[in-house]
Amino acid sequence: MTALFDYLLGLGDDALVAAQRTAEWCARAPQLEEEVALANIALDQLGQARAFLTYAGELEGAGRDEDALAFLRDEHEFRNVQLVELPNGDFATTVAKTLLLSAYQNLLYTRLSRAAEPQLAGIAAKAAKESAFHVSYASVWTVRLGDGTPLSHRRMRDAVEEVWPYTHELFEPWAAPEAGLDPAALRGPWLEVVDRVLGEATLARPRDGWAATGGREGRHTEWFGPLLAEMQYVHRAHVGARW
Amino acid sequence: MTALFDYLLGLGDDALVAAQRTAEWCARAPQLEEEVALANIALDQLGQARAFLTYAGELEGAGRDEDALAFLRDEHEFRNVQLVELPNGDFATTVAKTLLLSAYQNLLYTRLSRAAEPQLAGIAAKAAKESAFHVSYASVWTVRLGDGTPLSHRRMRDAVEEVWPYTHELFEPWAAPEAGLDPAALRGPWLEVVDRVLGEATLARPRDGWAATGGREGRHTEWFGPLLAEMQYVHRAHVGARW
Amino acid sequence: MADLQEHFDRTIERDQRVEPRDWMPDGYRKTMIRQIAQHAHSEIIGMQPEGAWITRAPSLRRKAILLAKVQDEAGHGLYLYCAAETLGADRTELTEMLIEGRQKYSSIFNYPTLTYADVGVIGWLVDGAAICNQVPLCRSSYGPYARAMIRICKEESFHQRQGYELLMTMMKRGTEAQRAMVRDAVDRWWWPSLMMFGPPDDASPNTARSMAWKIKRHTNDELRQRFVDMTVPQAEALGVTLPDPELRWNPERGHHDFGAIDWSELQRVISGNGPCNAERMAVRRAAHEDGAWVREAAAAHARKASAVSRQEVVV
Amino acid sequence: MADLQEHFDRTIERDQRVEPRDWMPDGYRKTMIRQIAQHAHSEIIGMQPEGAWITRAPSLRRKAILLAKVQDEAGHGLYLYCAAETLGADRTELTEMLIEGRQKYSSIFNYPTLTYADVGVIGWLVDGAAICNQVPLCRSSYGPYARAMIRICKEESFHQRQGYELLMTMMKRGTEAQRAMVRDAVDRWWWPSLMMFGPPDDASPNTARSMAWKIKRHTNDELRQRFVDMTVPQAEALGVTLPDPELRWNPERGHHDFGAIDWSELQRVISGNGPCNAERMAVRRAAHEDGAWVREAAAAHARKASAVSRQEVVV
Repeated sequence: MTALFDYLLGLGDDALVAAQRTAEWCARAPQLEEEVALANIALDQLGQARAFLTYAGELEGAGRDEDALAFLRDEHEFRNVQLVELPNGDFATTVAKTLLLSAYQNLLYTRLSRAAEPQLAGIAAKAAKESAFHVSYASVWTVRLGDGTPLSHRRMRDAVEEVWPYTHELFEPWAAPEAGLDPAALRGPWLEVVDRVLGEATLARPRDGWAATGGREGRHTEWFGPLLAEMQYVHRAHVGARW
Repeated sequence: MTALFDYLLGLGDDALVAAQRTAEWCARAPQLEEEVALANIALDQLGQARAFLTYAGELEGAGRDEDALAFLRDEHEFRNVQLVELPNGDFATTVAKTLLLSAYQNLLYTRLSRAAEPQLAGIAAKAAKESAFHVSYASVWTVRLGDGTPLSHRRMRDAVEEVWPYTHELFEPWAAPEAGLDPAALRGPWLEVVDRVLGEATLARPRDGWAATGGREGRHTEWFGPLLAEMQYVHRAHVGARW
Repeated sequence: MADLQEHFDRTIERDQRVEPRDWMPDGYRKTMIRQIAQHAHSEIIGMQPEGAWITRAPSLRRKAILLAKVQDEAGHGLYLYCAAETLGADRTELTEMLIEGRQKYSSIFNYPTLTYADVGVIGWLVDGAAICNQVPLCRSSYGPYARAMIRICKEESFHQRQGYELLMTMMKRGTEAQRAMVRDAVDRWWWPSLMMFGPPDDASPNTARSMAWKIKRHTNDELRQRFVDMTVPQAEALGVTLPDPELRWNPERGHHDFGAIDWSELQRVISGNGPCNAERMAVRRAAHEDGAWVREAAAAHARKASAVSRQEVVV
Repeated sequence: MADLQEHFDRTIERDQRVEPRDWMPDGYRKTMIRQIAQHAHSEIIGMQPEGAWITRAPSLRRKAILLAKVQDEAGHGLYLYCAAETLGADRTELTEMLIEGRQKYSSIFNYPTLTYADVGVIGWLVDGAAICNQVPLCRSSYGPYARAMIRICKEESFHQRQGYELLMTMMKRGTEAQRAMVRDAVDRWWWPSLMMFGPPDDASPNTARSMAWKIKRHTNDELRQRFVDMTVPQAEALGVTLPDPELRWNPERGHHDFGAIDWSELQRVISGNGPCNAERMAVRRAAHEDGAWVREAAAAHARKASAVSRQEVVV
């Protein structure tokens, strides 16, 4: 049970922090269609986070609900990968982050939707559909920017380079027995998706080098503290209040 | 006593929030000399804040020290003017904020250093010397930028225009009897200082129009909430801890 | 020409809808474009004051509700720009008119949102006032606008209920600090909400023509009164006092009387001197400028793609 | 020429100082410039990891201490660039070398500072290691560098004591959460601190020449051992365990033995692949580029002012 609790936290925290970053685009997107689409992605991610965290809280049985888990844990208690903490940067960086994360999430959720654990499988089945849209949205934009103007090509290329070291952590050994999968097994299919999109975008896959690690054990980037401060401040300033 | 407590909070909060903004320049200043000078100004402002808030806490007699006052009050309990909340913007905006604030503070502190209340007078005497340096630093830069390149002239002009509506609040009726002064009386001498610097910087004094107000009653700008969240988060996350 | 004018007049008279392909007088077209564009701009600028609270929302449920609401506003902006395009306007040009300050947006968004209670009060009062303004526009004579308004009004009343529900939670199940936040927010938003209906009728030069063209169905003062009458009992249910000592039921009129509005304040804010005008415009301008390279890339890619598909047709 | 070389050699031999006006070999000049510039760059980049905590410091006293410390680092950078200028280097060029990645800074600053305990541990371990490195440099053969180091070392040991005092407060008077933060920070910083002394002597090609020139006074391994011996009892006093199971007192050597250092990690981080290399460079580059217009304005104003004063002299 502890392993499953921890695993649900990881899934929920990935989605929660990704939602927080995606939502930062509000009123800042390059055009209205992107305002709508990014809000949509953020809402999906937030919905996934709520489902995973609520389930984690029930499983724990200590009375922690989604809000207690989201707003009252300290930095080192979060189990998300560092990838989702990266600042949004320009639109290309956000597209790169979304592509590389959602291609992984889509494969993961699809596999988890066949897990023996029914509640986990149920949440994952819904999330799998949502993340398929995220992959498709980010793929379209990767291609548009990669195969757009010289400037957008350069920015898209730099963005993929910048985010790449943070993708290795997605495939580190980390899973509950109930999940019935080894994350490393997702890497091959993930590379297929990513290579296809990058190829169409006239971009090369970056070379593997330094790899970020530690998020699943609660070690995060320097960007994560300020993100949590912003996210948790109002909740913590009114302990015990209902909203 | 309550009037003096409130007054000390206003003085302390002006200095504290100004220090917080000035310190945001750390590792981002245009050259090393400015790193040193801005850190110096921030340190002075922080020192003033600590002196005023400590005294306010003693006067209140409810066991609140400088940290309780700085880190555990909510937004509407802060008594600073909105001027100090404005984002730093570019270097010109910071120079404009520093000039317009410190010219006021220097006059105010000089007057307060002659107040009958000895502790207030003592803090003010030290602060008056410090703020004289701030005025001189900001004046030099206002002139350099105003009378520098066409680009810097435009930026310095825009900066003064942008900050100007937030200066009126400095001269609103607000003072404890112990202070023995009417802020409105500072406006004339303040304008003299400011006009001289703007003149030398080949800049016109902006026209008076809309005037920000409300800070002394706890009504702040949209920028203030995020500033407090950043400033207070770690302290609040560890209630009762010593550092 | 006389025929066309007569057909147009008859369409209006019979409460039928003018459609994009129909002839319409130049003044009608211009008035419609301006009104729709200003409405679209208001939706877009209106994302900012509330949107700033998404990352700080105090519960995940409230975060989701707010995010969905702000997304709806972007969607509304999108339909409305499309409706303006059916009249021959161009979205890029309209955006530039906004950014250069040549077209207005609702002045209400130049006030700051200071606490999470503001999110609730904006839903209750600002969306409430917007709905009063907009429900009659569902019968506007211009078809695409009227149809957009039907969808928008439906979503807006959903937002209004959610805002009111947040305030109810804060007032009835909240802490004293939360109640104080609600009262403070109501104090700050009440008068600006009343100003959302525009100047009083005797100072509103365009009202008569807009009503003749059935672009508008009620005068500013009629709508304002309706809003006050609707809101007073809601305030009572919430347990908040509206900040107007002259506000009271007048049994003779069958309406609430209320105090004099400070029209100079409205004028000042409209003319650019509100607390947040500069900030709102700066954020909008930065988003537009920062996004230029993305829009250009999309256009360049579309050209390449269509060149390829033309080539494929040729081959 | 032989005379000059002989004079230089004698100066070194007698432990006298080489001054800017003195003749010196090209290799000496280049080595000195590189070493001083890298030291200056390290001070400037080193402002970032700690500086990011100024706005979040958990007490006003700690905020003031940290602000003053980071200010000192800027000051150290300033003296050091000045010292490099006495050798004919140009500050602007050195800054560009840094920004373009052609000159290095201390790799230690490529590790993240994750909690406020890191501020204390950086003071204790990183400044502690820096002092071990730098105290002998106060006797460096190049005068301006040696004099800058005297002042810098004095300030650094003040910072080290403050860092240690913060950790003492957190360990001895703190909460369990604070103690956990300290332990975690020590675990993360210990090995990188040991790497601050550079590669082992048998892999440090420049050491011999630098020692001959009395630019350097001790080998990397000697200094590293001194640091370990100094730090172990401090860790005991704090009540933290250093993350090295092989660390123990060796009575025969009269020193502590310690485990093998992962030199491939150092190599990796030096070559640009540490957790924060890209971020540190991006912040430094942005500050430099964003400040260009300010520096240009100051130069333009200075030209105007000197033109005026020349004119006044003429008149």
